[in-house]
Amino acid sequence: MRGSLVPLLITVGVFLAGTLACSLEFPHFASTLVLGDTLTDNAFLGVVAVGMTFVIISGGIDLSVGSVIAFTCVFLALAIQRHHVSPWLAFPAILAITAGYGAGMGALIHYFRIPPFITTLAGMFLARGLCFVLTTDSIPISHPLYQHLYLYAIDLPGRGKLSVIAMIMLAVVAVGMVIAHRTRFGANVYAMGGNRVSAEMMGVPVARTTIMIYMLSSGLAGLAGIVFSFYTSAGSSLAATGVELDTIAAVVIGGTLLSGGQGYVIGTFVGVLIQGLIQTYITFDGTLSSWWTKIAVGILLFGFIALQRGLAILSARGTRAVAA
Amino acid sequence: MQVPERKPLLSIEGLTKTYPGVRALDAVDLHLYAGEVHALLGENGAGKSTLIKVLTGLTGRDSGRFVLDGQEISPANVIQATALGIGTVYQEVNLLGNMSVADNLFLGRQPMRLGFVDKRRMRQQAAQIVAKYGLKIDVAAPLGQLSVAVQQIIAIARAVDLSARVLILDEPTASLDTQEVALLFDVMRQLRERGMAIVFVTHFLDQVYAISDRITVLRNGRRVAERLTRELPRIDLVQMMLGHELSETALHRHKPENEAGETLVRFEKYGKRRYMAPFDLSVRRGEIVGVAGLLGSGRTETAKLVFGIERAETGSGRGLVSIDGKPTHIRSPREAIRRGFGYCPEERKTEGIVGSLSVRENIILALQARRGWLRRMPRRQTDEIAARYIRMLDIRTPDAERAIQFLSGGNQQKALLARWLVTEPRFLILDEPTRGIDVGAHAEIIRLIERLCADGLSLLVISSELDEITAYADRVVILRDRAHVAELSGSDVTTSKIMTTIAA
Amino acid sequence: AEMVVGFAQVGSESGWRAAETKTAKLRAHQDKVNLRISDAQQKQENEIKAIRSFVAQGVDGILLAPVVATGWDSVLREARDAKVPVFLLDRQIDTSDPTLYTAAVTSDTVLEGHMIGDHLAKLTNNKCRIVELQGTVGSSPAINRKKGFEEAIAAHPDMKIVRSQSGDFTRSGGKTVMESFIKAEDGGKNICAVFAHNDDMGIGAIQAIKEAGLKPGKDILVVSIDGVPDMFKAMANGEANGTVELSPDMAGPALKALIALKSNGTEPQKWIKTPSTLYTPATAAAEYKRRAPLY
Amino acid sequence: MSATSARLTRLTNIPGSAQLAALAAVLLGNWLVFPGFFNIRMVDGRLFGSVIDVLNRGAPVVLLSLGMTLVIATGGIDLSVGAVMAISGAVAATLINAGTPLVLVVAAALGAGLLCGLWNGILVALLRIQPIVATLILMVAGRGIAQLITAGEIVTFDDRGLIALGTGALLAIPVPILIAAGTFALTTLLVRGTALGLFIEAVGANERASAYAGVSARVVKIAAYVWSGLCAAIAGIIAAADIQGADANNAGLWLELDAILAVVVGGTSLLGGRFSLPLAVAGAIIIQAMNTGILLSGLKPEFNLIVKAVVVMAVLLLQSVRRRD
Ligand SMILES: Nc1ncnc2c1ncn2[C@@H]1O[C@H](COP(=O)(O)OP(=O)(O)OP(=O)(O)O)[C@@H](O)[C@H]1O
Ligand SMILES: Nc1ncnc2c1ncn2[C@@H]1O[C@H](COP(=O)(O)OP(=O)(O)OP(=O)(O)O)[C@@H](O)[C@H]1O
Ligand SMILES: [Mg+2]
Ligand SMILES: [Mg+2]
Repeated sequence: MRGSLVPLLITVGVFLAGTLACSLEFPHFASTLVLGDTLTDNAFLGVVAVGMTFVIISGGIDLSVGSVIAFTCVFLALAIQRHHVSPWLAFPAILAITAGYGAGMGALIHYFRIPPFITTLAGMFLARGLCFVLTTDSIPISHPLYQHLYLYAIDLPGRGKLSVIAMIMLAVVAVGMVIAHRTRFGANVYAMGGNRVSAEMMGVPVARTTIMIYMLSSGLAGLAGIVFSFYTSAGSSLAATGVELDTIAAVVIGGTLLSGGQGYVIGTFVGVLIQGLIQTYITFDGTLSSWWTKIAVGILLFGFIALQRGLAILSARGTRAVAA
Repeated sequence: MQVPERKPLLSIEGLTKTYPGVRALDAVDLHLYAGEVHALLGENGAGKSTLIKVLTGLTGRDSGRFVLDGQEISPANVIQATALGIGTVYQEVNLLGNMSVADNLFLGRQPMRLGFVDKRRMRQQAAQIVAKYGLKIDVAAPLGQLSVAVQQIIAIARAVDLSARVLILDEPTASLDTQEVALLFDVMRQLRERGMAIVFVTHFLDQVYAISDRITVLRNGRRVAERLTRELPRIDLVQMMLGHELSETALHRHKPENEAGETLVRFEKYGKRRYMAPFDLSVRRGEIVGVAGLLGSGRTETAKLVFGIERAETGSGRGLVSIDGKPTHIRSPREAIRRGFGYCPEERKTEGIVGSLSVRENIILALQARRGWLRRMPRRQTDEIAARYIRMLDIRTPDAERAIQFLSGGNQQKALLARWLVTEPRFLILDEPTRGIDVGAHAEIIRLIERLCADGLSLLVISSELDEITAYADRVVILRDRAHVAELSGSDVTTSKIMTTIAA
Repeated sequence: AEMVVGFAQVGSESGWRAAETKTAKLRAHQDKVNLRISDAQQKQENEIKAIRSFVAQGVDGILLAPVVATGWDSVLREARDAKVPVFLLDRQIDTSDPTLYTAAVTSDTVLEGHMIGDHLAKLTNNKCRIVELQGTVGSSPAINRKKGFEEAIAAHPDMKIVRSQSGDFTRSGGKTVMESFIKAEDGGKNICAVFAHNDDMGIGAIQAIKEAGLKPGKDILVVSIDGVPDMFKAMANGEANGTVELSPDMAGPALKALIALKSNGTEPQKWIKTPSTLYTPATAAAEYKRRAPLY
Repeated sequence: MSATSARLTRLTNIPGSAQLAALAAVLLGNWLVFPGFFNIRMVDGRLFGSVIDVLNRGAPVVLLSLGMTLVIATGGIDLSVGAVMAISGAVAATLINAGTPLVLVVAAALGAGLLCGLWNGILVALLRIQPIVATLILMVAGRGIAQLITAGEIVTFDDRGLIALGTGALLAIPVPILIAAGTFALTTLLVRGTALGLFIEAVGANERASAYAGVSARVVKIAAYVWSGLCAAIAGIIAAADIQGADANNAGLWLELDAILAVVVGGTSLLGGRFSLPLAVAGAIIIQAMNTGILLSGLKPEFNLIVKAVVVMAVLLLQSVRRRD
């Protein structure tokens, strides 16, 4: 078996174990309702995490995604609600804007050699600041499209529903997998994460790829923003704070290495589900105070990661030892 | 071979390139002809790799021009160079360990189907290419799991596949053994027949005379001469490279009959499952033990076990070490170093140098680590040590504070050797110590090794150069398929005997 | 059987919020209600998830302290479809369909700002250069309290907000910003009063004023909103000049209404308004004693 | 190249010139938006003025950036420092209210920071969990632990000694400035007076090669995280003392980002390797000067983040252009 597939299998195993544990503890847990809800609730996270996966595989990081989501929501609310722009016009517009924003960050990263962490941190400040400048109000969106979106959900057996935004997320994951493993761009992303200098020597168009990676990430953050705006039917400049860290955690739990070069989009999807599972566990429990909630999130996060590391070490013993 | 004066395929004119503090290239001219192998020679730090990097657009230049087929070219990056038909293997293997062999071979030019990468076809084609070079490997496996030598071959395969008109090979044979070299030369000859111009950088003069048609010699960034190989005797070549004569004796030493001392270290049933079959090995004081074997036979593995990087399995009479007859254990490099061991790894870039630290810091690192973090060596002392070894090993660097990553490959290797020499080890393990080192320095290092052994240092030397091994080893351990299969000593230590034992 | 109620709480970002949670538990205990509290850590996503999971668990009612005013329509629709009554706590939501929730128990945050503005006008004879410590930019209490306060002083041409910055509702934020305001306004000489959007920032401001060698409550007046114990203490010491209490007991009325609805179908009032009361230094010491245990 | 421009190039090649230029530019900007920026006078036996505020308010970030520099130099990152500040503040506040002597209170708070650092170090160095996630765990849970200690309230105290650590003055200089300066000196001594600095740089630049040379990456990494935890604990005590209370929810909130920013502005690569403590301090002061400048400018708070983003990018672009010349 290929060595790098092991972390993925471990992640899936850890997720299944966690789900099983929850189902045993809570009677209502194992239902399509909870499944549908988990997919819907984490749809925006899933969308943005796919973009983040590419960034991290390339050896970078994107801290701006949360702010970009907020900016998207505020922009859509203003455009659709206040200025009566058709959503079908506003969506492509905001996707173009966010993608352009990412391209700008990518260009700064490549041409001025400013570390991605810092470039995107500034990007995070700027996007959030732009939200405030646009408006500090939170604006509901009452366009018919938003009102009736829930009608298009697909019924699952049982009480569950597969909502439109869950379908969007699943589609993004699928497309992300294809891009990662079946396109030249995908190969270039892995190459850059493996070793940027080598990749350049091997003829990877580093400038273009860098810009495209951050374009993809910001663009998907824009799409996640659209999803979030469907999810809440509103735009608020304080939305999605801290989402960048949730996203990074999901990607890393999904088996992607922050040092770059290794990872799977599908792993990220499982990572998102694990994040969702942790949250669902906590809401199902319902007895935790604010601080115990935080501690529990930390402990569960640690539990999943430690389990993963432990299994990885065990499986490494099984195969040929690769020098430390 | 008919080589009439004709128009060069690619000519480099007046190429100049300065780095802070160094003029790496100074008005260098070079002419490549179609259907020729052009050897680019010079000491460590002469500017060979720099010339290649500038030519392929990896770094900029101060002045000079390139003319390809009558057209002035100016590739700004590797992609453009490749588009012009120039394929390159750079000195340090620059492939992607995280990706599969097939990905590495086809990065940027994957076979496509319906707009998507056709992985099946890519693997098939990769398997064909790899088979051509005699490798039996899974092309879907990550490249990083393979040895440097295999990676080197993959890099060559990729460049050969890419280049249409010019192929540049910067020390491609450094980590290959005789068989692979022969294979590579076959490929180069085929390409030459097809009218390709090939640049070949090496420090092995035998190889220069075996394959090249024309020679350009660089010294200190200047071109000293461009000659047809058959018109340039070896002696003259060496003199051109070094700027002075090198006595023949320096190249071929007579091994003094070494008075074997007492056993210094002894390993018994030393091994690790799925890594290396248990072996017995003992080294006496002042003795040089050579390790020979084919690619992947487990030479590096032996070194890593002995140095404690990989932990040997112990228990029931297995995995015993004794030093000076006293049983002990070696579970980490730190323990090994504390017991007076040293190890110059084969993979210089990833396991040897600490790139962004200075030459001085790299030289004193192991000594300081052994002293511990509290007993810092005073700056003056480290300055002195660095200066002494830079002089002694003739490390070409503008100053000791230069980051080591900016040194030429051979000079990095010398600094690594210095790192261990300053610890005054009792037992030094050298994995391909002369890889990438020029003839002059090669002789220097061998002399140094001998002197150290005369003073009682024991050595375990891994080398693909059978000539080198036979030149100084008292004993040679032969490896095959990750097991020690034979040991030769005394008059048995000859190239032919080693070869037949390996092949047996 | 015991009634099960889910409470989607924002978090515990301030002392007031912690008190709200504490009183909710107290009231639930008194009313023999099994209260499940989900702490959203200030994230709307988490509150939405909590409501969904409450619905999935089939609770009898949901209390929601919305972190923002918008974005609840679809999840509340799901709750309504599942016939789970929802009570909003301490903040109204912005929706086109008021039938989505059963009732709202809130104070009037605009009114709070207005009241403290009027109070300050009275204290200063309608003449004052004011610096303002805003809450978190974009949060609705910050917006509404600012709005109410500005309405109140608009009537008085000599009352002006000369500087306004965000102190993020925190003590250290209030202190840092106030420190700079004092420097920027000629060592504090040009400042007549500071209006803080919450008491924590007000307390931070008091410290900054003291460190600048001025007397809070005299050289620079201090007014704020929330009514947390430390502010009563400060008023008792003469270091602050007024606060409008935002009652932390939001869950009590909501649970009462819910029980009435469940037991005999009494439709509750749509807006159960909790009182906003102005407190001044005169009664501060007594008030401090009275509410210390709640916090 | 003309003679003057050559001299200029030589000048700009001095390490730190970019940071000093940036600092000068930010200070100049502050002076432009607020002409009284450089005024200093005495109030209650203590220096008083905006410049002093910059240093005083900057002390926590300076402290965090000292530890963060070492962690980043090993190739890691420490997201938990803000939460560690909250924990140490909570420990200090609850203990002092329980009547514990000040020395023990400080020792306990520092001990808490040390334990946090040790935990991070173990996760990173022994369990080999990626630093961002490893410290993310404590970033999330740590604030919960702090709240657990304070029972979710702002624990106020009125012990004069503890308060003095945040607001007192010695020889007219505010105590936090002195503590930060002292910690800076101590850190410098720790890493440059011993070989630890070299080992940190070696491990950060090439962990494997350093290990083969006998440097114990584990010890070095754990030491860096422990030091980071300690520095964060000191910052936490100062922050609590400053507001005379432990605000578990907000103490040090998002300060880890400022600290990381300071280190990077100070020229240390996030990939590890070479580091500079003085320049990290300069970075922290640049950031604080910018924050103070925003407050003094009278700009609407809606614009704070935009100004911050623009200034940070400007500083880094300046550095980047320098580097490429
Ligand atoms: N990036 C760089 N920065 C500064 N100096 C450099 C850099 N790269 C190379 N040099 C210097 O340029 C000179 C030529 O180096 P180059 O690598 O071309 O030598 P080489 O002939 O390939 O030697 P070797 O046989 O050891 O590989 C050396 O003195 C080296 O120190
Ligand atoms: N010719 C080959 N075909 C297939 N795999 C190979 C070949 N040579 C080496 N390998 C693989 O490379 C890996 C590492 O080899 P290793 O470096 O240990 O060998 P070595 O004896 O030290 O030779 P070297 O001289 O290259 O250092 C092994 O996993 C081995 O399977
Ligand atoms: Mg070279
Ligand atoms: Mg080897």
